[in-house]
Amino acid sequence: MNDSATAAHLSAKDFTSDQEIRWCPGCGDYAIVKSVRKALAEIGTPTENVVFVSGIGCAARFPYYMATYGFHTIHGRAPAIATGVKLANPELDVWVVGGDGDMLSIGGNHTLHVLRRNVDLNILLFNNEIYGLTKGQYSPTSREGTLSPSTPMGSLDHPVMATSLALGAGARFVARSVDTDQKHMPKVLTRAHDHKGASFVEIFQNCIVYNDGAFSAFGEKKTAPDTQLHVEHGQPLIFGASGNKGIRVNRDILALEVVTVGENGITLDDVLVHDETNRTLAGWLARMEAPEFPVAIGVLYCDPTESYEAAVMRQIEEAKEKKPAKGLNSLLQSGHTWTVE
Amino acid sequence: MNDSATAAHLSAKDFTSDQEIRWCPGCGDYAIVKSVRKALAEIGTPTENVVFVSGIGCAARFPYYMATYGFHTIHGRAPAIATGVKLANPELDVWVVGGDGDMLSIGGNHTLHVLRRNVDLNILLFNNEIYGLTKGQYSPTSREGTLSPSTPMGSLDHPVMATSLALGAGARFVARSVDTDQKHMPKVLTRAHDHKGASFVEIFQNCIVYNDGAFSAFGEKKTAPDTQLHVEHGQPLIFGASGNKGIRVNRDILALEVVTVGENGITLDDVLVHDETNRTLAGWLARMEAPEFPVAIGVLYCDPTESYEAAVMRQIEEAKEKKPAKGLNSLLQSGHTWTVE
Amino acid sequence: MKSRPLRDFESARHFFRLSMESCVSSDGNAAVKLAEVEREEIDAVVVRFAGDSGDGIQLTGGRFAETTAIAGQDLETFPDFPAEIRAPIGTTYGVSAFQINFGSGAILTSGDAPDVLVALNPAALIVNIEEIKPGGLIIVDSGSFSAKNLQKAGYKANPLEDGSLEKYRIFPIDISRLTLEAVSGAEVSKRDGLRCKNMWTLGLISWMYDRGLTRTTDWLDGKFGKSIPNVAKANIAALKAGHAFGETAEMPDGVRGFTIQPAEFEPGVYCTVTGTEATSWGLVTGAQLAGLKITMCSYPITPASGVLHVLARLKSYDVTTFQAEDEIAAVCAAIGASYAGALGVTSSSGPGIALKTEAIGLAIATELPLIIVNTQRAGPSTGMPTKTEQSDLYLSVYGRNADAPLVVLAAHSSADSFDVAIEAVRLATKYMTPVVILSDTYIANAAEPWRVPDADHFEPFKVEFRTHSTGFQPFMRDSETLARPWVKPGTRGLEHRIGGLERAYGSGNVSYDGENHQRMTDVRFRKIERIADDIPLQAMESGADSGQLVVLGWGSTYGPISSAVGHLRADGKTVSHIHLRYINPMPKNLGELLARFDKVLVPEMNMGQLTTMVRDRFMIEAQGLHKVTGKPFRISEIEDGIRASLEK
Amino acid sequence: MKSRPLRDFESARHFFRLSMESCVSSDGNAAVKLAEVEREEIDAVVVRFAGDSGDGIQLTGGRFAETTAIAGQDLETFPDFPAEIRAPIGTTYGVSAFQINFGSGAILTSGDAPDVLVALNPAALIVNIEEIKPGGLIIVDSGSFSAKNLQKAGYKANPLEDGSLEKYRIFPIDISRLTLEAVSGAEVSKRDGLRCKNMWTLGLISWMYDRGLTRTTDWLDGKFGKSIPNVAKANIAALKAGHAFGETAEMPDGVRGFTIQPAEFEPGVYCTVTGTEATSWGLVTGAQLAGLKITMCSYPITPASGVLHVLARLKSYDVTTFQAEDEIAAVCAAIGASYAGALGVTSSSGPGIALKTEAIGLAIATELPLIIVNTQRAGPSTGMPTKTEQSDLYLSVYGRNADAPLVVLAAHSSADSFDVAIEAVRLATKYMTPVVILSDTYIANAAEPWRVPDADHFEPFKVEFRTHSTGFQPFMRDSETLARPWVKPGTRGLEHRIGGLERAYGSGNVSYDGENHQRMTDVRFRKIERIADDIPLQAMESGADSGQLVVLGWGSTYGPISSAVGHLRADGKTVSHIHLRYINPMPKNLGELLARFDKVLVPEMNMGQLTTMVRDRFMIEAQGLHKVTGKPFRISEIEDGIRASLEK
Ligand SMILES: Cc1ncc(C[n+]2csc(CCOP(=O)(O)OP(=O)(O)O)c2C)c(N)n1
Ligand SMILES: Cc1ncc(C[n+]2csc(CCOP(=O)(O)OP(=O)(O)O)c2C)c(N)n1
Ligand code: SF4
Ligand code: SF4
Ligand SMILES: [Mg+2]
Ligand SMILES: [Mg+2]
Repeated sequence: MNDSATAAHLSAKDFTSDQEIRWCPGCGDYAIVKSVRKALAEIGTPTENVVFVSGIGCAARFPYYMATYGFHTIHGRAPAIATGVKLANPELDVWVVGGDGDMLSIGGNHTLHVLRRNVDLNILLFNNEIYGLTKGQYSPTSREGTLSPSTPMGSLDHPVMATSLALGAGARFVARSVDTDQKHMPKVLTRAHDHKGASFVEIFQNCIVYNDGAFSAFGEKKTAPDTQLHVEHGQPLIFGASGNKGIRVNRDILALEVVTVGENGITLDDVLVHDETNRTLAGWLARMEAPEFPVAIGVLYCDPTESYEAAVMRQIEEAKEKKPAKGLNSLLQSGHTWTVE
Repeated sequence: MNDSATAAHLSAKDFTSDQEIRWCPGCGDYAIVKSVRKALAEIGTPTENVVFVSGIGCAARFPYYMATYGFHTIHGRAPAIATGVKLANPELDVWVVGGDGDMLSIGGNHTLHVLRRNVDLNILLFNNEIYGLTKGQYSPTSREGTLSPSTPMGSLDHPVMATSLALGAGARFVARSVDTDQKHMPKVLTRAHDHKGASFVEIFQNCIVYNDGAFSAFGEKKTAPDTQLHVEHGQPLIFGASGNKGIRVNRDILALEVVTVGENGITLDDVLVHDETNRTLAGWLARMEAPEFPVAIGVLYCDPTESYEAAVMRQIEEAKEKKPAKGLNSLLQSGHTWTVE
Repeated sequence: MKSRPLRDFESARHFFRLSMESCVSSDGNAAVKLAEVEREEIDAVVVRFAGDSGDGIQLTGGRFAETTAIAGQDLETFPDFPAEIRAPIGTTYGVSAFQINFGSGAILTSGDAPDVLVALNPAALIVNIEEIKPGGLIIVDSGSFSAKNLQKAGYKANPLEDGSLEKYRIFPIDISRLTLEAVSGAEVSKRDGLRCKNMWTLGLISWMYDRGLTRTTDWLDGKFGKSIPNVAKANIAALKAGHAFGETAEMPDGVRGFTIQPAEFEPGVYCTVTGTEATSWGLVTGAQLAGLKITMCSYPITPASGVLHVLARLKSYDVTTFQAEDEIAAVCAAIGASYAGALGVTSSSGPGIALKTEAIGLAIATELPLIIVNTQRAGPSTGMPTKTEQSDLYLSVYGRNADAPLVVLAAHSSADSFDVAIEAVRLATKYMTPVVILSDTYIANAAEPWRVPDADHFEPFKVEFRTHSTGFQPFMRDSETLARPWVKPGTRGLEHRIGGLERAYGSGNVSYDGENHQRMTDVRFRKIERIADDIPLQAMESGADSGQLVVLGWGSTYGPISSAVGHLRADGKTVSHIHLRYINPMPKNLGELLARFDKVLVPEMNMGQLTTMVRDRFMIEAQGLHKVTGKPFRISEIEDGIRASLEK
Repeated sequence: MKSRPLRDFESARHFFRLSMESCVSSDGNAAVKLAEVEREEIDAVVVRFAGDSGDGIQLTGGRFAETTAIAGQDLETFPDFPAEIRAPIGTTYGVSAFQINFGSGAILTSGDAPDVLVALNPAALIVNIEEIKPGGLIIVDSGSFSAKNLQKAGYKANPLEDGSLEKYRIFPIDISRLTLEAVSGAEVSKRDGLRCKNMWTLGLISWMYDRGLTRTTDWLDGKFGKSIPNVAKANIAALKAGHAFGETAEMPDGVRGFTIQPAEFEPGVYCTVTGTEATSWGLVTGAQLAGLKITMCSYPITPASGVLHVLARLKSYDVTTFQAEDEIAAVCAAIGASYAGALGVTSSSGPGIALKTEAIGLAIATELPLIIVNTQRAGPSTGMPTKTEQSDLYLSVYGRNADAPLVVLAAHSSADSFDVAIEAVRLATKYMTPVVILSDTYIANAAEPWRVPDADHFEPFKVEFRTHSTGFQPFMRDSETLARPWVKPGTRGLEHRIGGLERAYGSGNVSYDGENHQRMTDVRFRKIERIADDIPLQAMESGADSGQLVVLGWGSTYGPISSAVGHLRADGKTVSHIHLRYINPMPKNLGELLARFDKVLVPEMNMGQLTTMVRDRFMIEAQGLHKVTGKPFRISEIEDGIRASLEK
């Protein structure tokens, strides 16, 4: 549906609706909407062929701010509704937006099955590790011990790791970005769009009101070089302000570890090269946590296969070829009929 | 609650209710109920302290056949209901039983969250890769291409791997068994019981009516030695009728491979030793599929931590210590009060 | 001519699962000759086949129904499966039954008490005997009355011997042995041989009711002839042996051959049809009349799964089916499909419909078309999944958070489901609203003859998607229908956002304005109310349009009510019958019509749900007649109810 | 003495979030002296504070309410939050408001049109002005009326200058500047200084209504004194400055200090309480009276989350709270808890309650106690999450698959929620049934004074778990209550299985028997119906028990209906008022009572849901008065409705 004539002329503004944004001043969502508009302008699908589907939550207000088609649905169900959109019209570019509560708590099952089925949706999880819209209760991604109105003595559940879960569910495209990173995010979004099948993108998003600084361990501009690892297919897993830290496999314990190139005889050759088609590596990267590790950002995993709705359409075409419909009368008379005269 | 006086006397019969079993003749569920009764007799928790909670499906009929407390609930919700049971009375031994539809399709979200929270439940997934009770539609574990009433041209979704998903969700105990293996299953069940926290056991179960032979690639007695890998903590991953096949890591592609000890210079030392606390290894084992690999049976992963309801109770005790309740009147007058005289 | 009213052929009716070319009935005629001498002519008869789930009872019944239909008689069937997939052999809960009522007059129910019971084992006898007409004929396979089977069925003594069945005419035949003898020529195992018992029985019953065998032998040949010829041979041998037994064996008193005249059907092409099939075909027809593709999203549940199964085979008719991970995902995907411009359809039964309610609210709020098929079963909760009930009326009409009106239609029979499905599509797309179709276990599974309509004569109601952008507002309404425009994403210049937060009248932008909410709530009500102007006025099903008592029914009580009212009217009672298809909104004249009667009696397979609605809406003191046993009303139960009401 | 009826103190009432020792009011007295000279005495007044969400309006209102309560006046508050968490500054949708009605007579609503509006910015003015009484006093922060803010609010011209506010008495004060001046001594940034505007305002209003400041200064000291002493200092300075302004500045015409006599309260300990708090405390009290622990399982949703938050802090009172992954898990965990012998409680609002319906059916089928708190909000679908409505009555009474009766109670005010919660626990445990408690956004958030009851006087209703095994059957019933026994797993010898498939009467074993299903369905109905014998007969709220017109209300319409009926009765109209707590089953005498009136008027914040029930059950032509604007009825709207009905 990429109409190149118009594509050349699309700008972020073309994707900006007339609705005033209603997020809190300083919310990380502002930066995300900006990146998404920018990415869409670059991707160039005409606005009428783009649909944003969301659940409920602060994040889920997203569609209102895009000058595309949009459906702000109910809490947790966006992946299911988007599946229906895609089944009815596989030509549309369908984006799903939701928060950690929306997509991993009430909507966990739909997220899981949409990934497993590999429906061609671009799924953006705005993870602020909190329920924003309902005023700050802890969420499935909140750290243990989170103080919130429903957990005044601290939360007790172990948080779910979104990308780890996605890999476990069988996702074929898993990526990460950070709200503050306006340069990086559009690239990841473009990759997500280009991947035919379910693309799962976790975006760390700061909720300034209820969970300010949740990602300060790695999300701050100045410490980012030392705390984030930008992964790129075929490139060594190198990070650090001086570019000399790397990730390698400790083969004894079958796990990753941080090394410093140039120390203890470590050379660049010891550093693991990113292979985004390797599930094991993706799993390891997904589970690297600050402060012990840098947080992996970028496309952790990408291993395409036929998307669900494409297979569905293929099967329908096959059916039509093998047993073409011969009109309603033929359908209605396809049983054991007899005639009364 | 293990009452050792009675424990010594418990037999499988003590766990057998007076209800006639209503599964199809030849159904794999018969063997499972037998193993469970046997395991419970060995575990020795008195019948009154054992509760079976199930959803809906053929598998979910299970509680009726156990002379313990039992709750046959609604489709997909057994993990949630069992969580409530355990929160209200952590002393009970709570077992959750369900089919692949029950626990991975409609109930997928509850399964995921109960594993993440690590509620001390023994979760038995009877995976027959089909919807039995509703007459044979494909399920989330059915192989691609499954012909069923709802997929007359073959199913198109990629199946979910139950143990892989459980690991992704953060499960701390993941095991596998096969319905036909009466020797092995009670051992796995006992381990599951002993693990404090959520124990997830996938049991391959043959549905003789709608999916007969689904596991024949590895589930048949005579070929089992060559097609199953019984894993045991601290033991090398060796299998095969002649006990000379092993599993090792291919460090180039970060994946497992099958080797033959004694061939090509391979010795026992090359074979990986099972470490049930290693998540990566568990993930690899979970994903080994026939015929390329043997199917891993036994405790794939076990890495205990405090269970959810234990933490909840601990927090309540803390609250009671810090701010003991001083009776209802004190509660009712705990706000800003004033007196009218 | 018959005294009972002719069936109303205006309502479309119809078929069977296996495909077969249309043909003129010829099969029955051959048999007529043989029996001419001594056959007794009867008007109608009710036969129930019963046996173990493994005995092939449903197949036997289905085959017999087909030959009956082709012999030109009217009929209605009632398959009654056990809840267990395959219960252990010989148990009472493993008994499967199939009842057929057929005759030369209009047949509207599957019959009250069977005249004939065929019981292939003791369990089948003990489970069914209570319902057989006193004096009825009981054919039993005496060969299955072993001590073990008797015990499994719960018999202390052999009922064939202890005189406990005195009320009935018992005809014990060692069907097991006779079948094994018959199949001895075919090379089959004993087990496979015994499996032909049902064919032997079918042969005997075919003889009794004057049917030829060709159609069934052809069918057996077609089905097994190539792949397992010995099985085909065995089955055919058994079938013929049963038939021959009828012709040659000495029959006990009162057992003889019967003839039944063909019923008077209007000319046309016919087939027999279940509610499941008719609903599915109606949806496809409706979608084609609307010019839409169907996206049908569902999750299996008894007894609703059938619609998913039938539609899954109709891919060539622009039908996409999607088995979702649960009912919520199913309804949501259907809503997404409607949003994208297809006809979103979802289906389930009570527990699954309950799960869909939140999402249905979204479809109401965003005013998208959506078809929800509810095949009702007995509840609450899991209840009795294979048993029928009409107890989801409240759920359909009232079961959502907040003020959330939608359209509710009820099918009154298997064949009627076809028309109702088309009407549901018409209303959903014209008024941009969810529509609930109420069916039930009985309708879903029962088969009846249907005159296949000519699709070329259907009035199309093509959907006009909005495409021009001038003055476009997503919640601006058509002044007549009050429907908002339907826009396909992909349409240039009409990009817009909708959602479940209250929307401003016109623009659809999020609005928390109080007056706007009042206005939107009002217009959502009026839109649905106004549909009353677009549906037929309520007609009388039978009887005068005023008088002493009217029976108001809905759904599958149609058969028993029609018959009961017919009988009582023949008896001189002044009773009328109204049958409601439009539950919400109700036809405009309904209140006025009901008010013309002294009494309104509402038989329902629930505790009084329509009764509530009628009392509320029309302030008419409607009285309920409730039955919740998982089984349809008997005609006699309705008759008794009417009589009691008349006498009060 | 006042002409309006004294508040009915029989219903328990009560408090606030922050803990504070009980004390006798002394605070107000200090101020009285200062104002003695020129204060005007008034009976009651309605004040609305409005400003940006960041302006601390809710805090201001809360503090003012507390001092009002302590000054001994009756009051009712209505906080009105924006839907957005923190909307951009100056926008109309970011306006937060807090209304308080207080006086020396009984105060039953938060007031119709405010007498006084305090608007801290142009947006607050434009959003609220329409509702202010003509001639009302408008105090505005003129310092915030910058061109930018005027534009954000949508003003073309400055309303303070263009004469558009002629109808009102405008009192512009540059509160921004005065506040900054006041805080100059405390070392705070300009931003933090401006944040004290609300305290300045509170000071002024405190002066107007004769309040001392000590309690608030103490509170500020306690809250910020240690951690951020400069902030405490600034706030206190602003507060005092506002107060001093009142005393010293020249006031425009008609602006002066007022005194209000304390209301007549029965002696006792009092606190103010919101519905959220009262509900939570009532549940804890009920559980303790029943001798049970609470397991409260919920999922956050506006406006229902509060109950979870309050209970999460009451762990010492044997309360376990569990934030589940969704509403279905929440209700299921609550059911599991009840099964295990605790009191299972769940709570939500419309969309979440809709999701719970399938599971509630399981609790009905297995006959387990369960409390479901539904804090209603405007719908359908997501609707207007922060706005009030009473539109889940249908959902509560009818919203489940199949015939599935349960108990429905409605709280009529914040304080009443306490009694209703206790009663819910009593009925749920005595009858082994789910009970729905209907509250709404208004009740949940509004605060009113409550005489704290003495818990020692409560009648306990201790649950007797079944422990002896002789003759035990899980579905054998108590002959009086028809309740089945409640057994705690862990009880030796009583091991048994229950489930959602239909259960045999007595044994509870799975049964597909038709007669059994009828019997069980009947008994489920009778059990609930019979509760009518165990609840009080319906009493008149006011007026004669027969006559021309009765207003039948339920839930939070209590305040406006009581007031409206009071006014009209004072006016000589013969109008009565009945307020329903028991929605299902209804009190036994209700039908008879209603029938004694010529007309029954049912005001509801929905499209007529109780109206439907009353018409159906009693064949009484009840007329609805509907309002769905997300806001409570005004007294005048009910008065108009009554008048119109009387004249018809
Ligand atoms: C069925 C239902 N349950 C609950 C809610 C209340 N609710 C709205 S948003 C939300 C969670 C918000 O958290 P998240 O999804 O992380 O989004 P965020 O606001 O943090 O962006 C909840 C619980 C609802 N609207 N509907
Ligand atoms: C809410 C709801 N949806 C659907 C059903 C129908 N249903 C019953 S069991 C089942 C699936 C059975 O499959 P599985 O869980 O794998 O169990 P099995 O029968 O194979 O043991 C379904 C869809 C139901 N009872 N309730
Ligand atoms: S509450 Fe948090 S997530 Fe929501 S808009 Fe405000 S800052 Fe953003
Ligand atoms: S249908 Fe399959 S799973 Fe169910 S009882 Fe029969 S064999 Fe077992
Ligand atoms: Mg969040
Ligand atoms: Mg299964």
